[in-house]
Amino acid sequence: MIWMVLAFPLLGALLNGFLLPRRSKFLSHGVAVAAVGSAFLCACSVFLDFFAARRPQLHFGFEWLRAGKFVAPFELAVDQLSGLMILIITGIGTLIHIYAGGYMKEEETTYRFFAYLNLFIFMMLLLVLGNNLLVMFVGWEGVGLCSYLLIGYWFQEEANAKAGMKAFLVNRIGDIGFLIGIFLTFRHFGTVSFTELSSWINLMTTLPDPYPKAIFWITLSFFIGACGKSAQLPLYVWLPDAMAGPTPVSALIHAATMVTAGIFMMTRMSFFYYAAPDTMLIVAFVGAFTALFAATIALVQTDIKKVLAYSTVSQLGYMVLACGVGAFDAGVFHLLTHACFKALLFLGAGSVIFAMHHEQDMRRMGGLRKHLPITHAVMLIGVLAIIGVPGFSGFFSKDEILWKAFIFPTYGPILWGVGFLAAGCTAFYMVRLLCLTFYGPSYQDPHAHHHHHEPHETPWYMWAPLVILAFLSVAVGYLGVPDFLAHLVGGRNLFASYLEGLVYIPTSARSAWTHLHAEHAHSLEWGLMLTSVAWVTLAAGTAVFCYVNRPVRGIAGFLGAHFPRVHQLLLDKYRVDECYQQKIVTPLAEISTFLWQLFDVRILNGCVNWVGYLLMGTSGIASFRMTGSLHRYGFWVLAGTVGILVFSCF
Amino acid sequence: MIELGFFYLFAVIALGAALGVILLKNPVAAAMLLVVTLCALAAEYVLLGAEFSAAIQVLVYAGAIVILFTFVIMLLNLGQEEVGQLMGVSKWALLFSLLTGAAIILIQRLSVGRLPEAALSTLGSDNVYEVGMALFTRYLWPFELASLLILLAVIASIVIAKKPTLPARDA
Amino acid sequence: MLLPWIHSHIASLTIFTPVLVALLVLLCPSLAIAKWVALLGACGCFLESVHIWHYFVPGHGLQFTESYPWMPEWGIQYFVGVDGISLLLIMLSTFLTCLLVVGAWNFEARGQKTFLALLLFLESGMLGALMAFDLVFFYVCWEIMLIPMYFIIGVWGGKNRVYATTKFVLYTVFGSLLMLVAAICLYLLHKKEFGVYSTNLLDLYRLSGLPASAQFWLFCAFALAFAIKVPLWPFHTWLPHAHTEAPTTGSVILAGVLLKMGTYGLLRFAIPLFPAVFIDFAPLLSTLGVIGIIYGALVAWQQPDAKKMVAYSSVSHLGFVVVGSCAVLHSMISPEALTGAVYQMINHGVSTGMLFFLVGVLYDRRHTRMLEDFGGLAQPMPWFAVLLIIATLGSVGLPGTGGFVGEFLILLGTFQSSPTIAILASLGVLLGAVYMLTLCRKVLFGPITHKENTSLPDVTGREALVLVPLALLVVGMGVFPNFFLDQVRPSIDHLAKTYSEYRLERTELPPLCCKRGDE
Amino acid sequence: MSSIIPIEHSLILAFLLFFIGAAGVLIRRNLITVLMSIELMLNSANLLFVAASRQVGNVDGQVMMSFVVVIAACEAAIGLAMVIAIFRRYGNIKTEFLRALRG
Repeated sequence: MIWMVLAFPLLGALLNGFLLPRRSKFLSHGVAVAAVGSAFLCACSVFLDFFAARRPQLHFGFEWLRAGKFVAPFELAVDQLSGLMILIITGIGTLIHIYAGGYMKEEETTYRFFAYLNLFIFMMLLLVLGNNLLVMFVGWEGVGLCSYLLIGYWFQEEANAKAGMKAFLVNRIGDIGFLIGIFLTFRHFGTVSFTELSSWINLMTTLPDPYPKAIFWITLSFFIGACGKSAQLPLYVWLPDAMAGPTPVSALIHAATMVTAGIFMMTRMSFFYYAAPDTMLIVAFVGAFTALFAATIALVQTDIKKVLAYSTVSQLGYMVLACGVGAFDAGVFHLLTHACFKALLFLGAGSVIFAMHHEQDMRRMGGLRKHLPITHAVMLIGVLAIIGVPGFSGFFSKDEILWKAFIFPTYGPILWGVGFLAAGCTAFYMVRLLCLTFYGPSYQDPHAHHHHHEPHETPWYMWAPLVILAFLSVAVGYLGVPDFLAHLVGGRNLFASYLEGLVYIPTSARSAWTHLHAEHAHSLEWGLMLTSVAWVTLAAGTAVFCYVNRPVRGIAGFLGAHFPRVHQLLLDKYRVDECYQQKIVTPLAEISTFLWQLFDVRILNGCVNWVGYLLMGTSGIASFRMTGSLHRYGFWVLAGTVGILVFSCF
Repeated sequence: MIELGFFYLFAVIALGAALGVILLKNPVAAAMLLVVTLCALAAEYVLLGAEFSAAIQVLVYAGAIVILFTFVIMLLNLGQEEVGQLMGVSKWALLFSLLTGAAIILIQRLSVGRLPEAALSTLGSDNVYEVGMALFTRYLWPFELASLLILLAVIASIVIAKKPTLPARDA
Repeated sequence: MLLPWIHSHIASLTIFTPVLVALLVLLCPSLAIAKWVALLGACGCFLESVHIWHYFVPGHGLQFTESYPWMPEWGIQYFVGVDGISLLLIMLSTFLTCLLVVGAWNFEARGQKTFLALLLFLESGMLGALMAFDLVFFYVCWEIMLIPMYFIIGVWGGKNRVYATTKFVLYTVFGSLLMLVAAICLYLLHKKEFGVYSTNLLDLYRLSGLPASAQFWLFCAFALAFAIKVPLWPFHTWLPHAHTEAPTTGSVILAGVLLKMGTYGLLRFAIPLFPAVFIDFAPLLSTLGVIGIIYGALVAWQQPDAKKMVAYSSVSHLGFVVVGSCAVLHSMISPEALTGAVYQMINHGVSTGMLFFLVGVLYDRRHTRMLEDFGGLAQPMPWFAVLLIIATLGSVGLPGTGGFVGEFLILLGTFQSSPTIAILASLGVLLGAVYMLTLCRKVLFGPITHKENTSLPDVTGREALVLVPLALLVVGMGVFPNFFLDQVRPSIDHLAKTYSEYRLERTELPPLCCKRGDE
Repeated sequence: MSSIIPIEHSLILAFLLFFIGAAGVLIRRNLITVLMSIELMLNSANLLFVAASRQVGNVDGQVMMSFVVVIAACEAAIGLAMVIAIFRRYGNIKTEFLRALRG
């Protein structure tokens, strides 16, 4: 059954890519949805099997690669983590596939789109299911490839192609980190299989020095990989540009699934991370600051998808923060809730863009509530979920992370503070987005009116997935109600207990952990929760105050008038891209040109040619007798012959 | 002794005609004198008891090769002044006499006890028969190869001499 | 009756089939027949190599050996055989030649017959060099390879072809003459140690009493010859010229097989013959390899000419192979890195060969290779785009393509011996993606800027016949690397572990009926 | 009539002929005459063969002579073909125009 989960999307991709080109659009859409849908059903069955057995299941395919001592079987593992992930991937994937059929209706080459999308699902499943680092790496780079292809789906525009390339290259930087991590792992442990590695770590914790330096470097390298894929500082720059792709892609790849691969990978290797407290601190700080950093940029962006993109970066920062403070269960829980509500928000934004005929600038929207009632409703749910209004899923997951950060023994309150600020920013920009888009008067471009119709609600197969996602955005939160709340009704944190067996905590660390929990009273947890609810309400209220029924100029008016330089800096996204361009790309290009035109052509090639010229020069001197006259040549031949004859006689 | 006398006679004819070949300005005349040289040599072969060689000398050389030369001379239709120039003869004449002297010295030295004694009457009377036997038994393979060589030469000369038909390749 | 004879002479048959077919091709009365003869010959040769592959028994040392005295008074033999290090390269050569004959099917130039004959002649040379286990026979084949290549570039090349081909031949000959001197030296040293003359490589491996200084100079001479052929930085300057001027077929065979002769020679001769000096030189060689990786990638990035870009990428990719061959770890070469190096050779042949083919496809249509003349080709030529992307991915080493397996193993093994080199080399993985994706973007994506490009025909059936097998191979080598590696792994491990006292034994011919894997 | 004509005589005659031929090759500018001079040199070789055959008492020399005739015929055919080709290309057949070998 597990193989069917993988086979269906691959089959769909192959069918769409090679057999069905230029057949009917309906057919390619149908094939794609059927492929992912069947994969979802299979995944459900796999998950139920696993759930019944409650034991990780290994599926050995074939020995993929063996060289020297290095062995990498093609082996899949279904456990708590990957079982959950395949459900998320295929489930949300199916919904987005259905939606995409409507969104891409006007495209010529939908088969290409669906082939990529199905391939992506396949690669993502490979990533989460692989039982060793190498199979995971195949999926890891495979999803990067699909992301590259999908960002550049509208390749006729130079900018899209460039954005795709940027995504691929920045990811590759991270991938090199991942690779080095694999090398280090193999060097120190001689294996890359997760099952073997975790048993190694089990052994190591009984040694006198349980945290060797090597583990620090291993975890750091893998974290670089996670930074690339999960868009953390300083490698986040590709994700906002990746919004050049079609919106369903942004929803599936750049919000719900692929970008969370970094979090998934760190959770998969949590046994390593628990053994490397130094790395954990780095991870936590990078996550926290990414959350805040991206959130501040999102405050002023005007492109609806850019806001959501930075929001994604910010939310990923939360997840990384969770990993960094050792709350892998909270991180994965946020991954789950985020997958639901961010997919919902992106698809909602997609519906808006679709209705507005590919207008993405929020300054030209407004008042869409009347035209898009369903979209408005689901977007509202999505926004409430992401900003953490009590009762919605984001509330449970984000507060769990903040709480775990607060009680983190080293710099916990600082981490909490940064995350807390970011939560306020999140509330502000998400409400701003909602206000600018759905409320107030319409600011549509008057020139666009004569050939555009009024915005209208999307067809059913586009809003139906939204409704399902909206339901999930509320519902999944109740899977992970924190213990102290769950105790009120006599339950416990279902999600944490589900993941318990997986997130292996070395004995020494575990004792410290339980100690921590005991130290803090529930009152503190209640206090923090109420503080953040109040803070979020304040920020959201400010946004409503600023943007509902205010003229568009008010945006710039509010921030820009008082802090013009800060506003400009935020609008320019802290000029990070320009800085990279100026400090890294341009010098490299100059070096390249120098090496080619001067060093290679002039110096190296020059040396070689110089030897040639030298030889030609000397041979010119030596060849003064080479007159080309046959008579002279003949004479000398003859004279020589006679000379030898005469000489030999005497 | 009469053979020796004939030998000298034909030797003189051959050398004289050869000098004519290289010195005459008119190529047709040179070709005719070449025929004379070749025939004189054929006579020498007879005197040396090699009738078969004499025959092919006349047939192939005088009959075929020189005709070929004559054809080409006529085909190209060269004027006398164009073909007759020498290279500056005086220098070469000096060299030539020197070389001849050297050669004669050489032969003198060689002939003192180095040459094998003449084998007396080991050769039968039927020269053509013996050469034929040698050609078709011991020298069969070289003989066949020689015929192949001629074939190749014929093809090659046709290829070389025919007018170029392919256009030059554009770079 | 015939089959056992073929079986026992398969190595010689494989070597000499192409040259005989080449003669036949020249004698064909018409071009149409000649093409079919060439194709059949190339395919026949490929089938012969498949026979070798099929009956090759992993781990049995040198197989399919044949030896006849050649110049017995000097101890020179005709001695050929196949082992795991050459097996994959042999397969690659015969396979690529088949495709090349198809690729040159409509090569509309003067003397296509001669061209095909030279191609087959070249194949013979390559196979001879790969199977030779006699130093003199190897040297002869090594030089024979130059002759057809000289004409292929010099006669059918681009504008600057004479310069390029002269440079190529002179540069390579310079190196190989040094190798000849070293070979003669080795030959005399063998006489000194064992009292008999021999150029048999298996005998030469047994040489143990070489004085250190002699080893030093001999290694230098061999290594220089191979380094020029590879080409290792800084001896690469002939390569861009030769590649850009050569016709498509020439570029493919040059990149596909000829360059591998350098690295193959390193593995076959330089390392096992002079292990003591090799240890001293390994850091230098791998440093040069790393410089080549980064340098080649950087220089490729800014090239305006697609073919030059691919040519410089070869410098970069072969740097990986050298780095992998020089990953000395304690008293052995890292077997992972060495496996990777061997695999990467094949892989580079396939993916770079495919890239050169694709550039040739563009050149056939537009008679230009400048990147600025293209753009947006994915629209008129979708299948071309698919193939180019597959080749690109193979070249940048995306997992699931052979390139990944090769580069990964090389880096993995090198990391165990010297992490610095491996980390620097992995920068090449990144830079490789930079220039290859730039190539893709400039050719395939963006708006169509030239009107001629709007109606370019897509890949034709004949081109697809060449490119699709290559594409399948690029993917297949990444998905099922063990299929290829199982055959050769024991040989590579043997070399890696015992290179300091390398011995190779001839083994009995496996019986014809017995399928492999039965042992 | 076995040893009536001493071999030295034939030798001297052959040498003289050879040098006349060689001198012809050297002093003439006309390619056809040069070719004819080469024929003279070949003939001197033939004479030596025949004389030697006589001297050692078997017919090998004469067989060789007939091979030389074959080669001479081939040489003349190809040489003359080249003369024609050269004439076509340069418009004359003077040897001093053929200087492609100049270093």
